[in-house]
Amino acid sequence: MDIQLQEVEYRYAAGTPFERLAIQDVSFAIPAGVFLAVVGHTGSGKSTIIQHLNALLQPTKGQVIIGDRVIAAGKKEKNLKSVRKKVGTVFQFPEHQLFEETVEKDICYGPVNFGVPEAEAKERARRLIGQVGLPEEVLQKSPFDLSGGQMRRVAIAGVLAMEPEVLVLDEPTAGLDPRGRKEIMEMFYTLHRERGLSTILVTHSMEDAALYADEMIIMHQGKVCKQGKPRELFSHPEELAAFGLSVPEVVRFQQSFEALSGITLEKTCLTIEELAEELARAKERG
Amino acid sequence: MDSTFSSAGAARTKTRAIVINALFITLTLVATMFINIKLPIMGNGGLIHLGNVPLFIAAFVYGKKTGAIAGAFGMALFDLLSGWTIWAPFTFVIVGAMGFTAGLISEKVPGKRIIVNTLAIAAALAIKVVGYYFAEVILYANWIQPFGSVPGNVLQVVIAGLIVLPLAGRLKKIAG
Amino acid sequence: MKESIISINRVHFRYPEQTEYALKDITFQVAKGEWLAIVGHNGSGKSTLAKMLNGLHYPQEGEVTICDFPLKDEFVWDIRRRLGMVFQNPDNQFVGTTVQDDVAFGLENNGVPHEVMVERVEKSLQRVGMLDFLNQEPHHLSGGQKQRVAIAGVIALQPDIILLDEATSMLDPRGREEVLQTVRQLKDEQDLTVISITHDLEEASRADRIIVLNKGSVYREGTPEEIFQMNEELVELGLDVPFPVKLSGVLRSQDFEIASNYLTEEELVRELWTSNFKK
Amino acid sequence: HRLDPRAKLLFIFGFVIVVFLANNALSYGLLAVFTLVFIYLSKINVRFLLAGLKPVIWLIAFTFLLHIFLTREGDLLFEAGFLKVYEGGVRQGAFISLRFLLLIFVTSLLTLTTSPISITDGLESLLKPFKKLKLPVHELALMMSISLRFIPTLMDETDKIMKAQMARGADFSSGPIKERVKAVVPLLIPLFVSAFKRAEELAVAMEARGYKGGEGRTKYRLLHWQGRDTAALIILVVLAALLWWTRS
Repeated sequence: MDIQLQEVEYRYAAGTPFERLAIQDVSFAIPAGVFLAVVGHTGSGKSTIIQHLNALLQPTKGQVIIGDRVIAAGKKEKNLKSVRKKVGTVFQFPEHQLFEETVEKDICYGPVNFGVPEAEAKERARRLIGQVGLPEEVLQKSPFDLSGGQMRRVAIAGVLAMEPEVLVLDEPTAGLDPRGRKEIMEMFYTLHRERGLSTILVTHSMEDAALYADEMIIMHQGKVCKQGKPRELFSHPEELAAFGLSVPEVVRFQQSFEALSGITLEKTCLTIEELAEELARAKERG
Repeated sequence: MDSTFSSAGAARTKTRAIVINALFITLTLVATMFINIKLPIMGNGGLIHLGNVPLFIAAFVYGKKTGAIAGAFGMALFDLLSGWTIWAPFTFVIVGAMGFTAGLISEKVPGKRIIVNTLAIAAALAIKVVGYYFAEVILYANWIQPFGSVPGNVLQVVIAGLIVLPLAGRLKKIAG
Repeated sequence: MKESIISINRVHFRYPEQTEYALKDITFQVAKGEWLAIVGHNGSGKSTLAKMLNGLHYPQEGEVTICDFPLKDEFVWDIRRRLGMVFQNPDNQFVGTTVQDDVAFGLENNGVPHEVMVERVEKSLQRVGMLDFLNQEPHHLSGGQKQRVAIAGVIALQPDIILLDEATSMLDPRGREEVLQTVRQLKDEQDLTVISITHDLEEASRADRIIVLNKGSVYREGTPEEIFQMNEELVELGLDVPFPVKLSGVLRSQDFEIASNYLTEEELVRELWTSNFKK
Repeated sequence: HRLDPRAKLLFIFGFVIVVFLANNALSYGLLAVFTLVFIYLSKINVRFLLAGLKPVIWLIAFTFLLHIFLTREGDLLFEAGFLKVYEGGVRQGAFISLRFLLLIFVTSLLTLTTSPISITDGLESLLKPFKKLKLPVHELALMMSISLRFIPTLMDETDKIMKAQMARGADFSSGPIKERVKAVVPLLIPLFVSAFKRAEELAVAMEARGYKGGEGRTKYRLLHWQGRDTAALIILVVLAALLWWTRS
């Protein structure tokens, strides 16, 4: 399913003295199956964009096309459930949305809301609990008896259980320790590759953007100010710096090396392995 | 050494009580202001606020004091902040009494929780209806007009009761 | 080693309802003016240790001494005066309705006279660079700004030790940098002892010394250089390895000559250039 | 209004009682003039004051009508079917509505010119004598100030949880009553759970910062009682005396 934003503007509390422009003139496309990273500082409008992707917010100008639905400014929208069924969103600190008596019930909440029969929902819960790295016994426990990291995984399973076609991730690893961070990101990446799930990752981590994304969007003060392949965007660190953003450590290292040696590597490297290979090639060339 | 019996431990219990009360005041206010249920009945949109929910939860989970404080301060604060200032003193007394009574009954009366809590909500309902009736008799200076707010008051408390009754036990467990 | 300000001796601790010890036989000292990082994955016991240093838990065995006060009920408030804590969630430690009220909170608690209080609130806010926000309400501040206010609240009490309990883990990179910058500056200006409990490598690599906790015990102790030599071992403990160390490993496997594990990018760039290319 | 919050509180409190003293045209007129003068002195934007009236304007109108039709005193003004309007009814209706209006004006003057936190400070200071009666004045004031501080935080949280559940298919605005009542559970439980957690963390943080109860605490915010505060109270006393004198 494709998603398209066309000249979207959103104002909070429009028409009141507290009105605040959050995003402006935002246009971009999310073709089915892409892994898109959205980066930018806190307050750059990233969270506002996320809420447009499943019609939690309706633009105050422009329109959002989600599959065959058009959510346009000024229109009265009804029956948004069909949209939200296809776009699953993992919000920041998703463990805050847990409420059921057991983990199983909580995972089933989303699918049942969207009309999936209970038996089928339970089946999904059983399958997913393993996928997010938890043992099956957890299903019968109260989510509030789990550790923070486990709760996060349960909440993620709750979104995956909706079997969305598009997965939106808002800082899904914030506050986790390095191992947890890596495991969760790898899991999302596997899902993306194996199921062709469109994935939109909102992140502060340039490392993650470099590692996983096919496409990248940079937000600044409510506008999309750059868009492209991570490799292209990271090749111009000075442009990123203008928005107060940095490049991944690998890229920074490559630059320092190029500056010191006067050697220019053939491409901007995004992983340590790439960099090592490129360096080896440069060394052979002498 | 067990910290539960130390003076630092006693201070901690007290601090915790203050903070819990404070947050329940806020919850009552926020629920009154922002959490509404639209009922598909009545001409005026039938918007029912859920301010009584935190109040009952406070009373059932933490007892009469927290119930009274959450109700009195939370709802009176709502009146102050949203233009019903002159109602605030009455609300303070009436809703405070509701929280206190609900908490008291829930604490003291033996028997099945769900029945005791239903009784507590019924008592609170009586206080609310009678209390606001007389408050408005003073404000409007007549005996007829105040009947107008009775259905709304009843509905609010009944709906809050329907929400809280099945949840009280679970929340008590989660709160530890 | 300089005079020690905290000493922890054979400490054991177990939560009431649990069978496993959260802390097992922990022993270490903290020197005055030192920056110590305590690292470990979630559940390694580092938060329990942080709470103990502030008298929120007492050890079941062993002794803890902080600023010459044994960790006992009668000295808890003296210890809290001298050891200030910054917690993980910026929102859940902001007590005041405005920035200045929040900084004053600790001073009020300690019965500081009004004139002194006004002066210290202003001075502390100035030192963390938040003086312009005096009357701001917390929900108008970023996470990093809230944490700087929390730090101001701590230093207003003129403590000897400041303890960061995962204080940067909920912040974005900019906020994290703001907070660490502020702490480093404060530490340089006066003889402050800093303990940071973290799983952020950036934060840990700025310390003078690192203690690695695992399953409630001290697993290793050393300078950042020494600790980060552990490389794969750290990954097994659920921690990360700094980028230059990771890169050195991969480069060596590609037959590059890298003499030792460098912690900074500049050192590694130079080494890579001089030993491999510049011939 | 740059009065001390304590003066404002006492003044408003006194005024509300005094309003009930009025019972004839002269005393009501006097009250109205006083109120207008206060509004003028407070330099408050009248538009705010009128905007605050919106929710209650129908109540006032209704009160007026009710009194007109219910009071059977004085001369009969006109009759339409079973409706009889008496002169006394119009007077009574006008008085009660005016009283209502004045009460609302004056009390909203307080909330418009004074922040909730100053009101809390003022109340704490005024209630200090009650400490001897074991009223936990300091604790109550601290509770109020913490709860005020958390209003925006919990509002934000409510919004976030609501959106997260909507993304999982929750529907807060359609279906039969039973469904709607059930729909708020996924909002309420997370909200309460997070409040429990916040309370725990906040209590720990407060203790770490040396909070051990009201004993031996100093105050950062000081209240200054000035000449004009005393003057305001004297005006109130004079007003009360005048009303007493003019009432019939």
